Amino acid sequence: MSDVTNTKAAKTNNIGLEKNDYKGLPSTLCKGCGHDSVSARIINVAYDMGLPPHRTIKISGIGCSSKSPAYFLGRSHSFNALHGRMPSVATGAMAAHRDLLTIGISGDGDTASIGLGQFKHLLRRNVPMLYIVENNGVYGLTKGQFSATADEGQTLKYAGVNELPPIDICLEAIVGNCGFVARSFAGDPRQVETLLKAAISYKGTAVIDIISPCVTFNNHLSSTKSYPFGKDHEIQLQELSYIPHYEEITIDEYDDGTRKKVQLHDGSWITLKKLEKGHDPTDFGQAVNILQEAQSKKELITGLIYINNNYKDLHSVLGTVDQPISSLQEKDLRPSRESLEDIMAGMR
Amino acid sequence: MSDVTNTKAAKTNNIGLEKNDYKGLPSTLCKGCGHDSVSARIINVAYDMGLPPHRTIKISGIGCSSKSPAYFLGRSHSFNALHGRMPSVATGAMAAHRDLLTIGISGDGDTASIGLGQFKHLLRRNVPMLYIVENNGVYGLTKGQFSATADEGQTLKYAGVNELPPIDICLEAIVGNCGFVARSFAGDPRQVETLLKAAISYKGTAVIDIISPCVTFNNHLSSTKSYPFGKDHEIQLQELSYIPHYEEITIDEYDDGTRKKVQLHDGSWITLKKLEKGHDPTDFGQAVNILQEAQSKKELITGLIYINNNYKDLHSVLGTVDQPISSLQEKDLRPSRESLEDIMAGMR
Amino acid sequence: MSETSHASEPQTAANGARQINDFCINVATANGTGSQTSNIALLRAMFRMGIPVAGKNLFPSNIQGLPTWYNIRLSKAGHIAHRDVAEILVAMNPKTVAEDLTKVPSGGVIFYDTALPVKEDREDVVYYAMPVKDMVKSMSVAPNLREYIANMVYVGVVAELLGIEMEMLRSALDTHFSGKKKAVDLNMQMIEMAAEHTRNNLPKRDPYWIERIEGGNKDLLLVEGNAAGALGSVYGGVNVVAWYPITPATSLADGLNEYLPQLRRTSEGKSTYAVIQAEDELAAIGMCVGAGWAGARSMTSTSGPGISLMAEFAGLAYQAEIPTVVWDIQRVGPSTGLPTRTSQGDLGFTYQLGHGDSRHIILLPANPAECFEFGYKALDLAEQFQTPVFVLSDLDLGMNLWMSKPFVYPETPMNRGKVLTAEQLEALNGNWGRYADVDGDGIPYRTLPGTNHPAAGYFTRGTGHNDKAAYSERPEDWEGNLQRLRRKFNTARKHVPKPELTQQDGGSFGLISFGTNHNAIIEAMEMLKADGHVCDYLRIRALPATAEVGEFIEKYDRVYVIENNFDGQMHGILLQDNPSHATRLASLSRQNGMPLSAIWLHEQIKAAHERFTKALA
Amino acid sequence: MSETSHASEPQTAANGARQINDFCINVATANGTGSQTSNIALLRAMFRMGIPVAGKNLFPSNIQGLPTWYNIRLSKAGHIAHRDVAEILVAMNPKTVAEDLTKVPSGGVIFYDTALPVKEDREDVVYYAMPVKDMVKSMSVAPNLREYIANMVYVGVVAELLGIEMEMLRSALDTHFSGKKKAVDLNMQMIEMAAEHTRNNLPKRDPYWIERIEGGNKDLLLVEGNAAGALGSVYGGVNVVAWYPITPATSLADGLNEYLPQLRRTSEGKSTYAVIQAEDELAAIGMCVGAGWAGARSMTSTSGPGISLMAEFAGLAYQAEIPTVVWDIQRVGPSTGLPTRTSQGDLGFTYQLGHGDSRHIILLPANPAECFEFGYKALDLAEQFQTPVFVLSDLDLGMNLWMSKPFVYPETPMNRGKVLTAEQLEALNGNWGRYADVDGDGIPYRTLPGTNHPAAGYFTRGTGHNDKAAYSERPEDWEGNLQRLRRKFNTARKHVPKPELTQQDGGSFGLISFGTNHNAIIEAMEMLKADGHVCDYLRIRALPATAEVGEFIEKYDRVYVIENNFDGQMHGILLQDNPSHATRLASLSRQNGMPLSAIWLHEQIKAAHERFTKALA
Ligand SMILES: Cc1ncc(C[n+]2csc(CCOP(=O)(O)OP(=O)(O)O)c2C)c(N)n1
Ligand SMILES: Cc1ncc(C[n+]2csc(CCOP(=O)(O)OP(=O)(O)O)c2C)c(N)n1
Ligand code: SF4
Ligand code: SF4
Ligand SMILES: [Mg+2]
Ligand SMILES: [Mg+2]
Repeated sequence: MSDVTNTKAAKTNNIGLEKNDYKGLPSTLCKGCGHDSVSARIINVAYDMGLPPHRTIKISGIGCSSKSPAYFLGRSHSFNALHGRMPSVATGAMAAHRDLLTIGISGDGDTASIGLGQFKHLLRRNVPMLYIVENNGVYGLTKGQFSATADEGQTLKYAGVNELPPIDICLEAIVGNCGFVARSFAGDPRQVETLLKAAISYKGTAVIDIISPCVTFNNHLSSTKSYPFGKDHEIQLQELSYIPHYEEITIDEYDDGTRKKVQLHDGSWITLKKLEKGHDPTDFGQAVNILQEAQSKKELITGLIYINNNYKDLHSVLGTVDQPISSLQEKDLRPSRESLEDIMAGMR
Repeated sequence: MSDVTNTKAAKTNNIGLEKNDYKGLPSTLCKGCGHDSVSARIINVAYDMGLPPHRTIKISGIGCSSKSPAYFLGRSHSFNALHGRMPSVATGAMAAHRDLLTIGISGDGDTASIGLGQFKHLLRRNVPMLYIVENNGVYGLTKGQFSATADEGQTLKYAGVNELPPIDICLEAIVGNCGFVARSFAGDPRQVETLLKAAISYKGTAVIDIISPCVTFNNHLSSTKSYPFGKDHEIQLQELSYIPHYEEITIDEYDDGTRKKVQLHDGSWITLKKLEKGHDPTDFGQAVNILQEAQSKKELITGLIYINNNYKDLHSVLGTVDQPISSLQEKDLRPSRESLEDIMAGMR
Repeated sequence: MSETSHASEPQTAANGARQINDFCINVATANGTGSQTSNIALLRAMFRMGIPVAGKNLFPSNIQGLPTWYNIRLSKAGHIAHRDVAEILVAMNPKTVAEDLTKVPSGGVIFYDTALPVKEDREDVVYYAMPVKDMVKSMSVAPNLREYIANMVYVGVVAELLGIEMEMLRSALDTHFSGKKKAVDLNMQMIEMAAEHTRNNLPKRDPYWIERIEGGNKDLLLVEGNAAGALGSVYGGVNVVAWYPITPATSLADGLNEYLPQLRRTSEGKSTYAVIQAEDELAAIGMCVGAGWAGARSMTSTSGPGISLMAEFAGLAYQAEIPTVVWDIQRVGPSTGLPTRTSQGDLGFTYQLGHGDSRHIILLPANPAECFEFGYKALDLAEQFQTPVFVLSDLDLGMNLWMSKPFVYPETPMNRGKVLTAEQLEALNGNWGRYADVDGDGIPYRTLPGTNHPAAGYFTRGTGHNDKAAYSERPEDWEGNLQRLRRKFNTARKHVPKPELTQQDGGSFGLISFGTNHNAIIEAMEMLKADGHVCDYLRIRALPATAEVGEFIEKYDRVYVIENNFDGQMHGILLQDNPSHATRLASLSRQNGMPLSAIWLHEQIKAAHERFTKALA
Repeated sequence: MSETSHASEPQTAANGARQINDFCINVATANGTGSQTSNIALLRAMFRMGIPVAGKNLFPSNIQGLPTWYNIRLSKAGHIAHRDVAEILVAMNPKTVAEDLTKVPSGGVIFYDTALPVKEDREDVVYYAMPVKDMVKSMSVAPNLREYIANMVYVGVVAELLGIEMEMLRSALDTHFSGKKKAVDLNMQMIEMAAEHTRNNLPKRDPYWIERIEGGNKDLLLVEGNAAGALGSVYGGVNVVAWYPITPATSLADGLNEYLPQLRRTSEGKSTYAVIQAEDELAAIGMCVGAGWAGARSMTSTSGPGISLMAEFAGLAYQAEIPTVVWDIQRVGPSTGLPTRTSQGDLGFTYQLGHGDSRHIILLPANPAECFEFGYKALDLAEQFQTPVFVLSDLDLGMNLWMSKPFVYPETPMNRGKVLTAEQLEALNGNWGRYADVDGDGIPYRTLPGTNHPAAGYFTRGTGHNDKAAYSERPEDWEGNLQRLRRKFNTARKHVPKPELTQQDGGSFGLISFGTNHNAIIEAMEMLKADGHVCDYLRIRALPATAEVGEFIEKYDRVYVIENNFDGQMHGILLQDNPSHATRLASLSRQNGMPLSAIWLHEQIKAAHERFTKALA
């Protein structure tokens, strides 16, 4: 079969593809959006691991995050489904075609608000796939309302103060019997890529909650920290008409067990804490407690928080044939004429 | 205002009502159904506490469990809503009328399958109400499919073996920031009534997960235990056409920290374990761990598992007036003519 | 069709003549008492005696203890429509007996349990008292089996007095209990004891008789629509099923769960299918859409509330052009409505399911053989047209046992639609547009995930797109796509199942209907003919309506559109299809949870048509 | 209406005459660059100069960087419909400039940023080059403000050359920035610098002029439909709002969040309302239904996908008779469709939202004043009829600034419907039936939770029920209830807002439409009249259609039903209402995401009507 031909011999990976073959369309997200960092990580990892594009599918919900599958792995089939419903579509696709590597991309609104039920039930079925939440605590695409993962007490420019407790996606995943639960920060390329590779190798649902700042709507009006735009001019746009361009935030390596404070575009800070070397990700209780503690300290634990290889995955529960169901043809799918006669005999 | 008049002076409670005033229509559930036990408990508690029927509302989803509000507190307003959607309806009703005591009745299918998202978001908003799940691990009304709380490995007559892990309603509630989480068994009148009274006094969402056996569909075909119907005759009805009548199961008191094995109608056993006296229900970590351990031992922890009085409830977040919003009339609801003129002036 | 038998009019015994194989039996019991086994045994025994029968179960939305009626119609003329009047009552339910008694027509027969408060005070009926309790007691059986076995008493009494063959009852029970001998024996013992008691104590005083018809019902099946639909889907190669329990659709999924393991496991015992019980209907259709997109033949089954919840996904599947099949076993709505009563009330809503301008292909089966047929055809059409296909059955068809023609093994190979393989892509040099109308029929080509060609991948979305599946907000692209989708829909007009025409000599007006109204209409046409009203009848089997429908309407000054819903939904659809013939179309619809009856139809059509002809004159 | 101005035909400057206040300006920028502030400042300044204006924002479904166009129409005749052709282009977006340039008609004007690749190679247009970057640089401003401020350059240049008053620009910015002086000054400084540069370097060479109209736009407002709808709801006493973000409905909720705290807090600062951002649309309408049941005036706002998700609750509210209000700010469907484009495509689906036989009251606003009016009327109607009421606005109306008549303070007291108090129950001795039709209008009485009377409580359900709200599966009860609901619907026919008639002398055929098509229709009628086609026009303001609609249809041989959707959904509804006049009704519908334009309508109606009259002859 023909492939993209190139005059200059570019660098290729173990299946003979170039990095370019894993890219997508140019992003239409805001400049500096964390989601674009995640796309870049996926491209790198897919290239490094030599994923065959035709064996990879991308499924997403609706939101800025859910748009991002358009910006990586352009050769792979992709399905931008409905808001909050990526899990069911992914489940159906996996049931139909067990050989595909499914990359699910969702947002915090998509997964923790409208999609919470489907998310939890996907985990319960342990559908083999990589489930990435590009978590920014807001609804980006609808312009800056709080999502269900927004911190209690957080202030947004248009939405005011959030008085509700956040839904912790990792905690929900662990309690929901997910066997691979990790958290990272979009601007930490090394950690994100490491986790992605581990997740892709996991047999079952692998959830990575990636903190992925929304540069446009995570502005703290009441913040005491410097306001990014025109503070000294006291200009406040009435509608969101002007969006400054930012650089993506990237952080340096930091050690296990240490904290790293990261300043976001609006001047506010978040604190990441990399899991201790000694953390035992196979310990359910420890994983839950560590998240709970971090939440009360307003820290974000990063790393592989929980792993469990004992959960049965969708395919073993279904007991399906080894080849993809969707590849079966009439001879396998339509029982014989005689079998119908037999069955009808019992109905007379 | 007139009241039911009686010739014989019957016993009345502190607001002058008889037990009868708290009853509902005769139940149309199967004889022996655990849900009827729960109704009886609610009637007792409402009578004992002297709840004014007109200040109490009942909201439910769809299912055998969700039908039960017809069988208690017949004088109170009741709303049998949609499958899985009791939480949103209750939230709206409470937003409208803050003075009402809301009793929400749901099933395990209703809450943990179709309704999981709404359930979790109701908890997040801490809508002040009593939320009872009459949990039988099956879909009763649709005749015996597994619900999401069914035990892994459980066998049902029509549905086969359940290969998926259960959703633990109490665990979900605790992780979901619910401040009152308890579990009991429908046939334990003392414990259920005690918990109901505590829950009614709680300011916020109080979840009680009541194990409430379905006498009709919790039949273990493959069970080694005696099969309730016609084992010696080897009769198996092809369709669910005959349903034997059972007595409701009631258990005796048992001590804190001890276990009690209860035989269900089909001969199978469940093990209840009452929380230790020393259990600290204010300890999040302990509450989670205790549930997790019990699950792995296939035990059901009963008692008040978690309590937290620090969560803000819906009304304080909303900052509404003290009287019920729904009682406000035109003078409070329609701003003045002048105010409209002012606003329009700004639009010219 | 017989012209002399007006089976819908109650038969009176006044003239003393024998009434053979042409009456109704109504069995009044309570839910959960096991009476279903008795009733179905009666029905099946009569069926095996060669008599045309129809059984209808009127059950409550409850598991145990509420009133249930089972209505058996015998019709030597072969009429199997619902009939409101039953000559014979078997009264077993104390809660309903008072009202049940009043419904027995003059000349009727009442079998009753002596435990019931029945005073034998009507002169115009025959009473048979059945001492159920005593008879049960006299059989040595475990106490917990007594109530269950009690229902066999009326089987024995009724069989003895009406003439149902014991051997046929045994064979019916044998089928029912899949050959489990002990169960069959136990029940037969009770039946025979009751028969014996009857022979000894209850002399026949009524004129109703059941007599074997040699060669009757030859080849016919006795089967539920849902089982037939499940089987048809299995032979249609369904391979991903996602569903959520709901009455009356659950038994379709049950059927799949029964037949798939039987018919579709490899020699190593692996499944060529996946069945997933979803957490709700939103997820069920989401899974079907995901599976259809990935190349599976997917389906779900549901009823009204599920259809409402599936609206958003239906729109996505329409817009992104993804095949899947949705069976709606209709029950009474709006809302939770009457979950155990029948309706055709989802038609209009489903036809345009989803916000915005969408239109769906709908198949409308009228009998089990057609459920089987549409089981595989729906899957073919879905893949052929890359769109969701809805099959609108109903509770009456889905959950009752019907006499049915044998199922016809699919005559044509599966139609997998326009799917490009890697080889084909290569031949095209990778130049293809996912939504391009290459063939002028509005149907584009698709590729499946897993296709090993660099140009195979495309981006599926519910948003606006151009021919190449690229996001587009351009007005031309949006409008062009809607127009192509309409072109595709009009192509479907030519490929969906054609209507079935019933023509009579000199038919002077028309009837249009669909689905289970069929039997009542056929019967009503006979009654109308007897009154001098000869009409023709077109049964629509699918939407969009094919050309034949418009042609039929054009032929008559007046066409009655008959439906089991309140709004006259098909009438509305036909109006939009045929505005220039609007004045010919009259709506005749009703919705009370019961199937339409021939008596009601006869009355209504007659009255309406007499008004119409009078107005013309 | 003026008869001489055909504002829809592009004005050419060929004759050298001054074109005053009668042309379009199209500003092409990218999303997120801040150009909205500039465009609205221009629009508002012209509005304050007394000139009839209309602004339309064509924005992408994206936050930053994609093409956006802002179209400003000036029309001395007061035409504010969308016009496809703009005489003046302000080109600021390098990505679209090539295509934008081709759309400028002969005689047009092109303002362009010199950073764009514009070759001044057309003879038939006037070019003005704007050295944006240089001008911005010459102003000492923080670098991060440069791009933002850049858009003020074209404001200054355009204002100077066309004659927009600086004082009006300042006042417009003052409004925009709520009086924040520093912001206003900064922007005005840039504008004035650009104006000065223009005076010095760019001599006027085009014929387009903007001139103050004294007394123009007196009393009129400049306001978005969504803000008006929010305000109307506030004055309608809405007290529970549950919503979920979705374009283009979000700004309605934003409006509520802005006005409620201002207008509806007690002196202690407590709220007489609750606004809840739900987790999705299913929950949003569930909360509204719960609140409506408990006696609140509840509402939600959404768009197509939300409507699909609300189907099941809509059916419940219909069947259980619970008041609530749903605003659907329509965008283009099916499916996610075009989230930032306008449509009237949800009409048919919403009218029968929910499985089974349901029918909903729908209000159809055409302008902001009507959004205000329907804001409170919807709440009244919902409580009066105890049913969900839908208000179908659209993106065009909801999200654009429109000139509007002032809002009329509600003339009548709130209608809280038939609610029984404890005292009234006492007077009735507690004898009441929740679903009994006491008054013959189909509207029953309800009680609210909290009513202190032993007979107040009742059981609300979506299942079948009798007059007393008791569960019932009886056919009579079900049918009777459907009939009463239909009676209620027909009562509503007399109480919903009546249509608005526009009649001309000698009108020989009819137009029927609704909503925002209004402006284009009015303009097209003028154009048609000039061609000798005089017609009358009825604008439907609500469904169910009132008697006036049928009467209007009866008057003409031909009535065109004009809609901004693909299927001709209103046409379908009118066919069902008026089958005997079906042949008079012709559908004229289109859906490409753009508002209908007068030019297109003129062409279509003219062609169709000429075909029709020819066929008649
Ligand atoms: C049913 C439905 N409701 C609402 C919307 C509107 N909507 C689009 S994206 C979005 C929120 C996205 O938030 P999130 O998932 O956090 O993604 P982000 O944009 O922040 O990456 C919403 C509410 C929709 N598309 N569909
Ligand atoms: C949208 C929708 N889907 C499906 C149903 C059918 N249904 C009715 S009750 C029920 C399950 C009830 O199970 P559960 O909540 O556990 O209650 P139980 O009967 O066991 O008490 C289902 C699926 C429905 N009413 N609505
Ligand atoms: S709005 Fe926020 S989430 Fe969306 S693209 Fe912009 S930065 Fe990213
Ligand atoms: S089916 Fe089960 S849950 Fe339902 S009423 Fe009977 S025993 Fe109770
Ligand atoms: Mg987000
Ligand atoms: Mg249950």
